[in-house]
Amino acid sequence: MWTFFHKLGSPPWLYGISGSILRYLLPLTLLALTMGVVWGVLFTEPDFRQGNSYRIIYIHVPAAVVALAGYYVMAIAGGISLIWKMKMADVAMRACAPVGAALTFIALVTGAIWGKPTWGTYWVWDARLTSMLILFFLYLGVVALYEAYDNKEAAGKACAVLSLVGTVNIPIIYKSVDWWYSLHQPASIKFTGESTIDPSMLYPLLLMITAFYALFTCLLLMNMRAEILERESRTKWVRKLAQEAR
Amino acid sequence: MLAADNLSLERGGRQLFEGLSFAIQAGQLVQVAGANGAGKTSLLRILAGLSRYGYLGRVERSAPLLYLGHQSGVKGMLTPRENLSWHVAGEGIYSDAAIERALEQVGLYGFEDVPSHALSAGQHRRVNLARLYLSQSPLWLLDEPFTAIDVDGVAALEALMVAHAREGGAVVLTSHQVINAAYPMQQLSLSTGLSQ
Amino acid sequence: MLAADNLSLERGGRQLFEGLSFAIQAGQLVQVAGANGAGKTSLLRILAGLSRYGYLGRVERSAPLLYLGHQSGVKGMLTPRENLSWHVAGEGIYSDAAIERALEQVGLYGFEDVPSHALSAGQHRRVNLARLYLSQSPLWLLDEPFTAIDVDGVAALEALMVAHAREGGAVVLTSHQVINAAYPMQQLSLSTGLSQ
Amino acid sequence: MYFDSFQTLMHMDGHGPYVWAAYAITLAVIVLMLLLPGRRARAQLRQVAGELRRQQGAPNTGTTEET
Amino acid sequence: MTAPGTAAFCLRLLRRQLVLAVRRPIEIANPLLFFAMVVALFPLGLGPAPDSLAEFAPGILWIIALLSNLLTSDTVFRSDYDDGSLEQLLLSPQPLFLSVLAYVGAHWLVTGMLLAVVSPVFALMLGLPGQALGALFLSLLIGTAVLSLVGGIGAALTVGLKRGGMLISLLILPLYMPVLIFGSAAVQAAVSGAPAVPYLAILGAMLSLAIALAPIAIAAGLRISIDA
Amino acid sequence: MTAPGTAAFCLRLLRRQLVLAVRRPIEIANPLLFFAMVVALFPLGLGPAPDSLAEFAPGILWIIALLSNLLTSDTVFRSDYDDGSLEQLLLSPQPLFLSVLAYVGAHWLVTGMLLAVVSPVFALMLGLPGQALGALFLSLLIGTAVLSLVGGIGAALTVGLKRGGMLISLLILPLYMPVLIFGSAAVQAAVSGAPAVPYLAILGAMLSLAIALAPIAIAAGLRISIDA
Ligand code: HEM
Ligand SMILES: Nc1ncnc2c1ncn2[C@@H]1O[C@H](COP(=O)(O)OP(=O)(O)OP(=O)(O)O)[C@@H](O)[C@H]1O
Ligand SMILES: Nc1ncnc2c1ncn2[C@@H]1O[C@H](COP(=O)(O)OP(=O)(O)OP(=O)(O)O)[C@@H](O)[C@H]1O
Ligand SMILES: [Mg+2]
Ligand SMILES: [Mg+2]
Repeated sequence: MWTFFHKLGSPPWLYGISGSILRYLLPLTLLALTMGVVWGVLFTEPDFRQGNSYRIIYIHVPAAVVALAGYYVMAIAGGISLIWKMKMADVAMRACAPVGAALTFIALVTGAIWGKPTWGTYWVWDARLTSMLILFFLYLGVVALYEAYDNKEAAGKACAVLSLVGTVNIPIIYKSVDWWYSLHQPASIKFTGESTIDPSMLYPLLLMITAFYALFTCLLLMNMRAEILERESRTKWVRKLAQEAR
Repeated sequence: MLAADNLSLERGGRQLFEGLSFAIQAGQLVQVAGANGAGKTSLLRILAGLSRYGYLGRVERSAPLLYLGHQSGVKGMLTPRENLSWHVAGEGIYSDAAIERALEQVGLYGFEDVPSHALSAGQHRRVNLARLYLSQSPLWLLDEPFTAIDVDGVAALEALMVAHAREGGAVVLTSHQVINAAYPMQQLSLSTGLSQ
Repeated sequence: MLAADNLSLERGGRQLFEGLSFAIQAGQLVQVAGANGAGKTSLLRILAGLSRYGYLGRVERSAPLLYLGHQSGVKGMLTPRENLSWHVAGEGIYSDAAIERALEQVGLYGFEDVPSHALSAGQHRRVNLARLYLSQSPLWLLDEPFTAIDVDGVAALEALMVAHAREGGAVVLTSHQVINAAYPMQQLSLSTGLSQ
Repeated sequence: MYFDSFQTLMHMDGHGPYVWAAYAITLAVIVLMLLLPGRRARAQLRQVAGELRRQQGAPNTGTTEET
Repeated sequence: MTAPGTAAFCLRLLRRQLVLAVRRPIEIANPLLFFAMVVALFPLGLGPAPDSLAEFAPGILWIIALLSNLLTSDTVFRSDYDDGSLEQLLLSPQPLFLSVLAYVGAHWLVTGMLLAVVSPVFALMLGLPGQALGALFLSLLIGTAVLSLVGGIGAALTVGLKRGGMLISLLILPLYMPVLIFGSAAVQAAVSGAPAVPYLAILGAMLSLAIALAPIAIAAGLRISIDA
Repeated sequence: MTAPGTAAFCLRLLRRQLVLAVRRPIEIANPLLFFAMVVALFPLGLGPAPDSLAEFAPGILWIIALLSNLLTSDTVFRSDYDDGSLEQLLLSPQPLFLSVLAYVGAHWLVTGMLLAVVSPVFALMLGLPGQALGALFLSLLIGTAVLSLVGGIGAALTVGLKRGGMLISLLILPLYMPVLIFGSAAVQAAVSGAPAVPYLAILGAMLSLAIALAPIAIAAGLRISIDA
């Protein structure tokens, strides 16, 4: 167990193992994504209320779910980096932020596009939408803070502090935004979640959610590899790698 | 009081020092030598514990220290007296009489209650140097303490450092001026370490 | 180039100088003498035309001047190259080649495109001193130009000032260091005026 | 297969533009995210390789390296 | 010299920060002036219909408080960083997470606390019913303290950056939003005759959490920043 | 060396100020994010009801413009004063009242102009009717330029003051009010279908006056400040 932890902290080992994981995981992910999309778009019946526009669900919901989960991954990595001073946790945390931001962006944009045919407007100040917007800002904050620091080691620590502070606040944010909504506005707009979802729609959705989790993992690993190379650019193993690459 | 073990630092793509080891004992007066950009300030900040990332090696401090950097840490909006009595370093709460004495010793007699922004460059730095008269910390890390100080002031400061070393303190300082202390000075070179 | 007639200044209830008259001609190298708080900076600012109220007497300037004060006027966010090419003093627009040469002459070769906040204290000041190599102004007013500069840098600066004086320029500077220029230096005392 | 022709697939009873815009944007973002890390890594390796070449070509010349 | 107790030291720091703030009165006055101007602007933007003004008064006052906090929190550590005092603070033998409370406290006293004290005047100008003044005052008093603490975290993380600029607002605004929601909800409740106490209690809980955790985050942030 | 024309010199100054403002790539996006977040605050404080939000939109956007101007205009000359660049500018052979235009212009470009350009997006998020977007954009564009110029006077007069700058900012602040009144009135008019042109014309007249007089006042203010 301890040696495994020790290895996790070793950049060359992580670089190597993530390379072999990606070699299998990435094609598998792309395959699952394609299958899910084809299944969802071509082979399911339209929703009885929303017609064909509901097909956005196959990207909207997975993106939203994984974007939320991604924040916890980031915060946990940040915590590990601060408490156990593990360099690679720093790297993982930094790699989470842009991926999470991208997924949040996808959820926001697809949701907004979906809103036009169903609600008649791209944007309403609804609790769920607002809290998603806040999540987007939280991710961007981490990215921006990291970029603003010259010393990348310090940048990692600063972002770790920020993401930990963010975790304390995330439940508060969600609770308060939910509450705000129910206080001020009669529920004029409802997600269609109440109509229990038909299995023929559920299975492709589950496939897509799994595929998005896998996609998140792939992107995380790829970003980590790039980050490792940048941080370790003066070590022997990277130099060797650079010479071999030519 | 202070031991540095195998310190290495790279900044902006240049290796400033590598494998630097030395120990500083009570009674030592050490001048860090080096041209502009050699890495003296960077070293002092590492020794003080202000820089914690980006260098290799270990530093051990076994005595309270007083660090004076390039920047003065003196607030222009406060008078010299206020600057000292509310100093953020929090080593101690000094009595008004002690502060007055220290200000007099750095030649600021009569300027105790002038806002510091109305002081000349040298007087401004002297407010900070007054802390040397007040402090009880045995280890002093001084980054170019003579900046903007006139000839008499430099002599007084040299005498103070010698007295501090005699009493069992230690001083590590950087300066581009030659120091004429009546005391054995040591040079710390960033490439070769401590030497007589 | 510069004539001061019967200058008197009082600051903070102290008479800093009174009835000070002198004239500075081409070829002169003048060091203003005085302890901390004597009024050297105040005098230089009056000579440069930055202080316009609160003193008595007249100053006549008959040549464009270059003034370098205690503060560096170098922006940490800009690189040395940008600092020089966008300098607010607006004396001239310097070619990139000229700027590169000047930066090399002050020992900043290789640091042209590093953000200035990542320079050491002495390197930071050198960015400003590079203006001396670029400027066409015959009259230089330099307030403690040697601050934070290492021994080699001081020597180079002294040589530059001598060369400038030889070419028909004039330099008025303050410094608490003794200047070893191979050129007749003059002392300007705030109480007694110009002397050899 | 729910749709009987390419036209109906594109049109989706008027919802086509929304659905396809959503899928297109998602595809674009995902492709971008897949490409960027690889580019970053390759650029870094190239830079390190360049540094090595420079060091081997001219040993111990300049005191400064480009960062 | 006497070794100072930590409490004595923090009080001294607080006094220092307050004196510094008071000697530059423009900085204290800016939020208040801003407050007054916005309160004057809203009737202009809305037309002087008193009903809708009163309805939105809680939100307006709360947003002003939040914005003036947001835009001044950058300065909490900035000048001390610039002149080297912050280095000295980090080297001090006193526990850093307590000293930073003095900084945050001073900031709160000259922004949030001051706004809370003058808010009843502006609230009456906007036509807020008298029964809600108490809730407004208390919610601002507690809520702005949370804002100052959270803003301090952002300030600590960005103070060493050469161009902190608006980055701090990106970092802390998301964290400000719950306070805004509960703060204006408290006043809204009081306006409509409902009890404001539950909302104030939630704000109080947030404050306890912030007092417990923010100083640690601020201290960590400063140690990182000084190294940036 | 070539002696620069005044125009060339001012362009260089403008470029310098802009580069200083946007040095880090992340900073370019930040003002936009800032606006987005502040716009998001208003629904949170005022409640998400689309009608009342739309009603408030002109006032809200104008408040944000005013705020970012009021709280940043102090910085126009501050950093140049602190690091000695301002002294150098005063000693420059170039006409000061033209150089200061570069400072004010850069400030306007990164605050007011940017806000004007992005304002339609946020106006739509707040539900402002489409027909008012043009008036909003133009009124912000012209109005914020006046704000920047007037703010520059205040900044020039107070930059050298160690204390007691409040009086001057009190004198400057009333000059902001007419801009706000006519600015939000222009948008309001457009919302209600009335022509906005008269209001915009008044703003334009204010701008001409400000461009003619403010640089002289700013130059005089700087000369006084550097001596303070
Ligand atoms: C910009 C606009 C939108 C945003 C930011 C957004 C955000 C979210 C988020 C955060 C989730 C939650 C995932 C979870 O609970 O784990 C979600 C789920 C969902 N959204 Fe959206 N959404 C938007 C618009 C829409 C629209 C217009 C529709 C359809 C009318 C929609 C339908 C759904 C459905 C059906 C789910 C599934 C999960 C559930 O029922 O709770 N969303 N969305
Ligand atoms: N924040 C920074 N980021 C990157 N490089 C830096 C930073 N600060 C300093 N450096 C670089 O580190 C080197 C050493 O700087 P340092 O300040 O330690 O020099 P120094 O010996 O104190 O010089 P001086 O005599 O001029 O004060 C310089 O080359 C400088 O360019
Ligand atoms: N803004 C000010 N307001 C009032 N008095 C001032 C102001 N600036 C300086 N003084 C006073 O004027 C005197 C001379 O200051 P000046 O800066 O000219 O001295 P200096 O000779 O340059 O000293 P140094 O060698 O320390 O730079 C000092 O006693 C100082 O207290
Ligand atoms: Mg140094
Ligand atoms: Mg001086």
